[in-house]
Amino acid sequence: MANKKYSFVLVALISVLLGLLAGAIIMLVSGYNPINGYAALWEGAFGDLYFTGETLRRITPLILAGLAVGFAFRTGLFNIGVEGQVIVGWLAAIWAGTAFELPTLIHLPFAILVAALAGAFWGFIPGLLKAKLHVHEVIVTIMLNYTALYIANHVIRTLLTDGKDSTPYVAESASLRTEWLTNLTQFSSMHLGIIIAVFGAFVMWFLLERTTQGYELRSVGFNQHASKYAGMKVDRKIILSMVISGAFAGVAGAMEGLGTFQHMYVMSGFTNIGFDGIAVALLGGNAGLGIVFAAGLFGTLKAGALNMPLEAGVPSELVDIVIALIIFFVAGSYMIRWILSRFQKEGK
Amino acid sequence: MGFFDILQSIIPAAIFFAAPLIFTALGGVLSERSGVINIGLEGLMVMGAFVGVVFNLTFVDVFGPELTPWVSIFVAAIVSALFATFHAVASITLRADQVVSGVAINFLALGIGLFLVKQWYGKGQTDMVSAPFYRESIWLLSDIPVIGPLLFSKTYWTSWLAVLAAVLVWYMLYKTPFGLRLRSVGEHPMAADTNGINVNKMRYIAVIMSGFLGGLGGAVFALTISLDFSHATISGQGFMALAAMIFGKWHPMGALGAALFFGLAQSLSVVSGGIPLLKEIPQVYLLIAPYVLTILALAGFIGRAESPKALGKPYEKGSR
Amino acid sequence: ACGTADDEDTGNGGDTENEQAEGGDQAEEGGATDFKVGMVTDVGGVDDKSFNQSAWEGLKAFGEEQGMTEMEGYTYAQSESNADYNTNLNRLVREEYNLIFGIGFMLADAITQVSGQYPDTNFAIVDSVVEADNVASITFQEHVGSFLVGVAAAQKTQSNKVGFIGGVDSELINKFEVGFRAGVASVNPDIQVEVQYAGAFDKADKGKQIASFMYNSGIDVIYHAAGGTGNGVFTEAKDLKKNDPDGNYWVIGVDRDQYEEGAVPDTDDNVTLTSMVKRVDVAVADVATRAMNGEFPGGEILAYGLNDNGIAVAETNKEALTEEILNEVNSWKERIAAGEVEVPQNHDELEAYLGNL
Amino acid sequence: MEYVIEMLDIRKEFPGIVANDNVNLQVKKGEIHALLGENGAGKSTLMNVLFGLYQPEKGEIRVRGKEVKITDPNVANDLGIGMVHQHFMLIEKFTVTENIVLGSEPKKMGRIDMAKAEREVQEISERYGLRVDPRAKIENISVGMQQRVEILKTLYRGAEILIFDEPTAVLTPQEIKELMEIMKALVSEGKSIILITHKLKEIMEICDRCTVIRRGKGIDTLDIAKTNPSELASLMVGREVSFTTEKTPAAPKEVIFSVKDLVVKDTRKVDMVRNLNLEIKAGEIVGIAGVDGNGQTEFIEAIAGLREVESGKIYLNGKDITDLKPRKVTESGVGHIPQDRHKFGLVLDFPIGENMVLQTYYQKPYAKNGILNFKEIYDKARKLIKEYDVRTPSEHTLARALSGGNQQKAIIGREVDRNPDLLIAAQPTRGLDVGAIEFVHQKLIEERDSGKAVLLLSFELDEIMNVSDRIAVMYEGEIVAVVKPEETSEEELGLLMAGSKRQKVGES
Ligand SMILES: Nc1ncnc2c1ncn2[C@@H]1O[C@H](COP(=O)(O)OP(=O)(O)OP(=O)(O)O)[C@@H](O)[C@H]1O
Ligand SMILES: Nc1ncnc2c1ncn2[C@@H]1O[C@H](COP(=O)(O)OP(=O)(O)OP(=O)(O)O)[C@@H](O)[C@H]1O
Ligand SMILES: [Mg+2]
Ligand SMILES: [Mg+2]
Repeated sequence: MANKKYSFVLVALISVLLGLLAGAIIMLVSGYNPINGYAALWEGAFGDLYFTGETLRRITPLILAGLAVGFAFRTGLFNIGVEGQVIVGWLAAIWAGTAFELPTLIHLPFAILVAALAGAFWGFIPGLLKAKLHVHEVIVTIMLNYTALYIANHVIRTLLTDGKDSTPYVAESASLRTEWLTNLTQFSSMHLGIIIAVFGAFVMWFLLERTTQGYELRSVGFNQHASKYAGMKVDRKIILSMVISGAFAGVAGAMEGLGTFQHMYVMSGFTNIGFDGIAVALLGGNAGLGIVFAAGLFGTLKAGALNMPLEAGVPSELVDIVIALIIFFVAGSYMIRWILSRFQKEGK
Repeated sequence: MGFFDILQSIIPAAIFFAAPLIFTALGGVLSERSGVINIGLEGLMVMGAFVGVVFNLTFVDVFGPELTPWVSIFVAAIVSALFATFHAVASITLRADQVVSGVAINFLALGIGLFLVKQWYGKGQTDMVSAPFYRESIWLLSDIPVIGPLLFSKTYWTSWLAVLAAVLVWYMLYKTPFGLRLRSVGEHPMAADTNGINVNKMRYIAVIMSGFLGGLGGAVFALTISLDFSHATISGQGFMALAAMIFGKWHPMGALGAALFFGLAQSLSVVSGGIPLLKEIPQVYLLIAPYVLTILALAGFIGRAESPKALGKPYEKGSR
Repeated sequence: ACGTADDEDTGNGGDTENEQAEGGDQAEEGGATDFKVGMVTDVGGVDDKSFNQSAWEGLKAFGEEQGMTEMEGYTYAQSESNADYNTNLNRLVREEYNLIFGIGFMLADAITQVSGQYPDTNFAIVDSVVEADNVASITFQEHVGSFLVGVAAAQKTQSNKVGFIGGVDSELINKFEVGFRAGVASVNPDIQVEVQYAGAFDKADKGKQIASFMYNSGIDVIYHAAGGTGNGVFTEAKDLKKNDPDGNYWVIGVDRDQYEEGAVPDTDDNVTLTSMVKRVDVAVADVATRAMNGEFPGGEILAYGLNDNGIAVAETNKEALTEEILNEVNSWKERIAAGEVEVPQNHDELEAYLGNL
Repeated sequence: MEYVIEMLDIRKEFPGIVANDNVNLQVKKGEIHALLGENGAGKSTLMNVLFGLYQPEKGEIRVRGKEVKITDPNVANDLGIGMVHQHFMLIEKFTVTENIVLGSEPKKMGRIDMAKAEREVQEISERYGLRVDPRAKIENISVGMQQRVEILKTLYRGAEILIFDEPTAVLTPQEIKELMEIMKALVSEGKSIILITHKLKEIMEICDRCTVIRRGKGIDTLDIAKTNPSELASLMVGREVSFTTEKTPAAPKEVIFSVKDLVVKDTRKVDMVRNLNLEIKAGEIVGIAGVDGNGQTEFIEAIAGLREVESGKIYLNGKDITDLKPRKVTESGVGHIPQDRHKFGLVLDFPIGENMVLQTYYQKPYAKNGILNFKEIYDKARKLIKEYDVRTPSEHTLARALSGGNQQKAIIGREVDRNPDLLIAAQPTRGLDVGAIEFVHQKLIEERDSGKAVLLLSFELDEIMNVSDRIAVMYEGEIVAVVKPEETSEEELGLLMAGSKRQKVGES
């Protein structure tokens, strides 16, 4: 067991290194200095407390979106709709955060809960259609992404504001920002959400691995017939899975609404949090802890990438290429495993 | 506006909208019928659009305005086919999770495309091509009453190429030995293997062909609709193509129909926006209409779609 | 962007040294060598052919004029998502840029925050208003420009039907729509204006569909304020024009002079009637110069318009934009300048305006 | 004597297990050579090596005296080796013809010449007496029919050496008889056959020689003429095996389970169970005999709550359990060893330990307040694994990795251990070796003796006759007769199963 985990970490590390190496080669070939490039990347991600804070803030919703995708995956469902669920979660969080005046201890959890519920509802629709009418969740969730985007924009302009492009800020009592974190990280927009996200990963692990519900969800994911034979309500589990997945996504939206941005605005396109969540979930092996690490890697690269054009003149698209290559290497880790096993054999 | 005028607004617009989706969805059908999930369709389209535009801009003087767009989409398709080998190697040879590999394809295509555009043009998007496709009337067919003007006058040859491609893919999948083998590999690879079919080879071919078609889709989009390449050129069409493929139950004709359905829904919503009666309806309803319509259609009468049985499972000889 | 920019810099480096010194004398705080100016793009990036690009051109022109080096004296930080604004602004603050532009209304909130945190740094926001002493708000009278192209459209249309295609239905784009409609109605209240929003700035296919529908229903001039979605509008117009060289298929471009986009290849035709040009470059260079000279307009709302060349109606397509149309446009321009006409900025004002016609 | 096949010193390892440990197998031309061994002994593995699906770590293969490297099934096909796999290699959505010609399709101008293909299939099928409908889809034909398709596949490719991996496990007695005839015909044409089966009777009947392997090692090769079933069985298991199930006469008590006028439809809305009536008393085993497809599956699924009841009633302990949800049925005291163990019986991707609580995971002590207690679960699993002799590297091993026999033992352990009042055992010994069969039968009888009602469904008349206390013959959805095993014969049962009695009723 321990050996297995150790080798997984090793494989992941080698993949990342190979990806970075490939990136370095591309930089060299295109006439950039890879050392400067990566130095700038590191600087941009963890250069000082401010950037560290920003990076952590960026990782936060990625973790939750990854959990959302991963959770559905574990139940045999492909939720491409996390993007839309993030949007409705964000919207709901803003509504809850602006429309009420409550003490922090109630307001903040309430706003997050509302976001989770909104995301859950957005997951419920494809879940229901899948369970009852066998409609493929991939199409429904793709369609619901667009629907969420347009409805959110509409709601912002008509219900939350009077024709404005952005909503008021959420009440202090519903904000995830805290003065000490802001000060500690030199005014970064880091907020308490990272704790929620990591806790979310724990929740996912616990739910799936330690509870009877999780047992049922996993069972349904693997074999619906046997699950039915064992007396599980397969339909309900499918819906439940999408609902929980959507709730994670909704909370990811709350992170943006109550933490990073503190408000919402008319969006001209997707946040991409949901789509990045797919990569994060799969990189993390659809498991809580793995997703936390994958989101960490992903967020770090994305954050650092912004600094590359500025300090090393390297186009930030290069980082997209590096990320893609790392994903390939992790995904194709079969090859790395194979090579490793060769080494181990020879070592014996 | 008379009824016929409305049709005239809806149908041709639906068709040109659908054409790129048709090509790409057909690519998806081939890949997934062979058992390889392809959510990298978006990336394949990006690659196609990028190559199509860049080639067009670079070689317009060589090939002239008539030929250039054709050569461009062909080259784009070839390059995307090569690009798809990434997905093939990862998901077939290296037995990577096929969804992960597809996601990587999406990132990679956009990364490469934008990176090179910056390198070559010094800016984030290309110029507009000067040799795009133009609408043309198809001889004879455009003279047929009613359907002539709707379908065959002022239409893109590429749209009809898309329809032709659907027929060809259908023929290939369902009438030829190659198609039978390709489908067998997606249903029960071990059975295919015991019948002497090289499972991985078939899958490679299928994924590469899906790259070809996806690239064609992207290039046709770029050369009939956007005319340039930037980060925003392909924004979700690949996922719509994926949806069309599933909507069409992994069948070439189904994919064709689904893509046309999307085009129709979209152009209906556009036309509805121009109908005085509907003016009072908030924009948002028209914006979401195509998507909601799709969901309703699926729930209402399309029903269950069965994916190829071995979809998503790498083939390992003798695994149980 | 980087490759070419570097080349230019080294080319210019030598002979601009003097100018730099001269500029330095005028600067209040330290020499010009100390003055650093940067900008943060919105998600469009510096090469969006639109205001990000325009802003960068303005900044570059300013920097080159002052003999600065890119990435040292002047620079930009590109944002890939809305979550990047804050980080990028901070990045520039930390590198001790004296003046930082936020390009686009989407950066308003980030500027609000960061300007509060760093009262010693000067900021400028384009296309929005941020109330703070160290922030200059750069706005444009898009409604006025749109009004004028509306006049041109009204003059040009033969079918008495024109169209407007917006990107995302939002305050800013509404300003374009409203101005345009007011302009059209001012010339002839009987002209129908068909308005559609695509819901996105990156859906060329939908733009093309809308344009196809509009032209098909007899509309002959379309004004777009839809970014990449507008690409589809040009494509459709050129396509129709190619098939029917005598037909009327006009597009009015936005932000920059989109004359090039309108050229129908292999013919002499061009479907771009005119463009509503928004000189972000002029505004950026202006504010940068003023800041360098110690006259930073902190706390002010600068509304660039016709007078300061902040807004213009492109006249590149001489053939289409005839003398007659141009005269009409100019006469309205004068009336606006003279305060005879108050161009509406939002739907409520439009209602009132149309009621008074 | 010339050997057509020689496998020498073959070694094949899987992670954690040596499936073939230097095994030898020599097959003569024109013989039927049996390969015998317990579940998991490595028979299928050895044959998959011969067919090119697995590459051996070590060893040599000679075909007709020439050393060959069989790198993939194509090579095997070219060498004239054909294999009918234990788990059918058929594509359900394809037609019979498509499955047969796949890979070597007749062509006409680039397209498949389907007419010619169908003709050819028809021809071979007539020549060997393997009746099939060339145009039927696999998913719509019976298992016996599917097996014929498998055989046709090899013949279509001109195979001279045929491997049959447990072909009879899924066939009805009638079908088995037919298959034997077919095999004899094939051998008389000069073809050679390797036959894997757990049924010693079959080996004695048609095989010439037999190779026995035990736990991956080759034990011996014997002439069938010079041996007997018990020698074979003890060679294979490594101890004495008794063939007739030891049991005391039943002592039935009150009626525990009864079915009244049950009607059940299948998915196509055809009546499969028609007015079925049956009673089972505490302390007796009732065997359901019948030809596959006479509503047995639907009947059992209806009891288990997996299929809707059209009309009629099902009672357990006097309580109406008609149309209860599966969970409620289970909780009312029904244990169910499902016919299709991969589809219903196990979650193959769960560890065997978690599979052991598939019905009880939510109950104490395995869970409390919705939280699982893995210590209890795995303690239980270990206990059952030991008690039921499930051979697995550990309780954490995925169920998928276990051999079929061991999977079956795990299911039986799980279901019996719940101590149900009614135990439904649907084909509980399908594919199991004689040792395992003996074990399963013993368990069923123990259940009976502890006062439980047992419903046994089997297509094996031997099993029905040996284990049941009463036999209910099912034909076209009805129980057409209930007989006692000691008062009937296989012949009579055969007649009843064929519906001849019903015809008599109809005539009179
Ligand atoms: N692909 C595989 N991966 C891992 N282990 C395997 C694999 N195939 C077989 N085994 C293991 O190898 C051993 C031999 O299996 P095999 O299928 O050859 O047995 P068998 O003799 O055919 O048994 P049965 O009578 O049940 O069919 C078993 O322990 C089995 O679990
Ligand atoms: N899910 C199933 N559906 C129908 N028939 C099955 C199923 N599982 C097994 N069988 C049949 O039962 C017989 C015995 O299969 P068994 O499960 O012992 O084989 P296995 O899983 O390959 O294990 P091994 O060969 O390792 O013992 C086979 O002939 C097979 O066709
Ligand atoms: Mg076997
Ligand atoms: Mg077995």
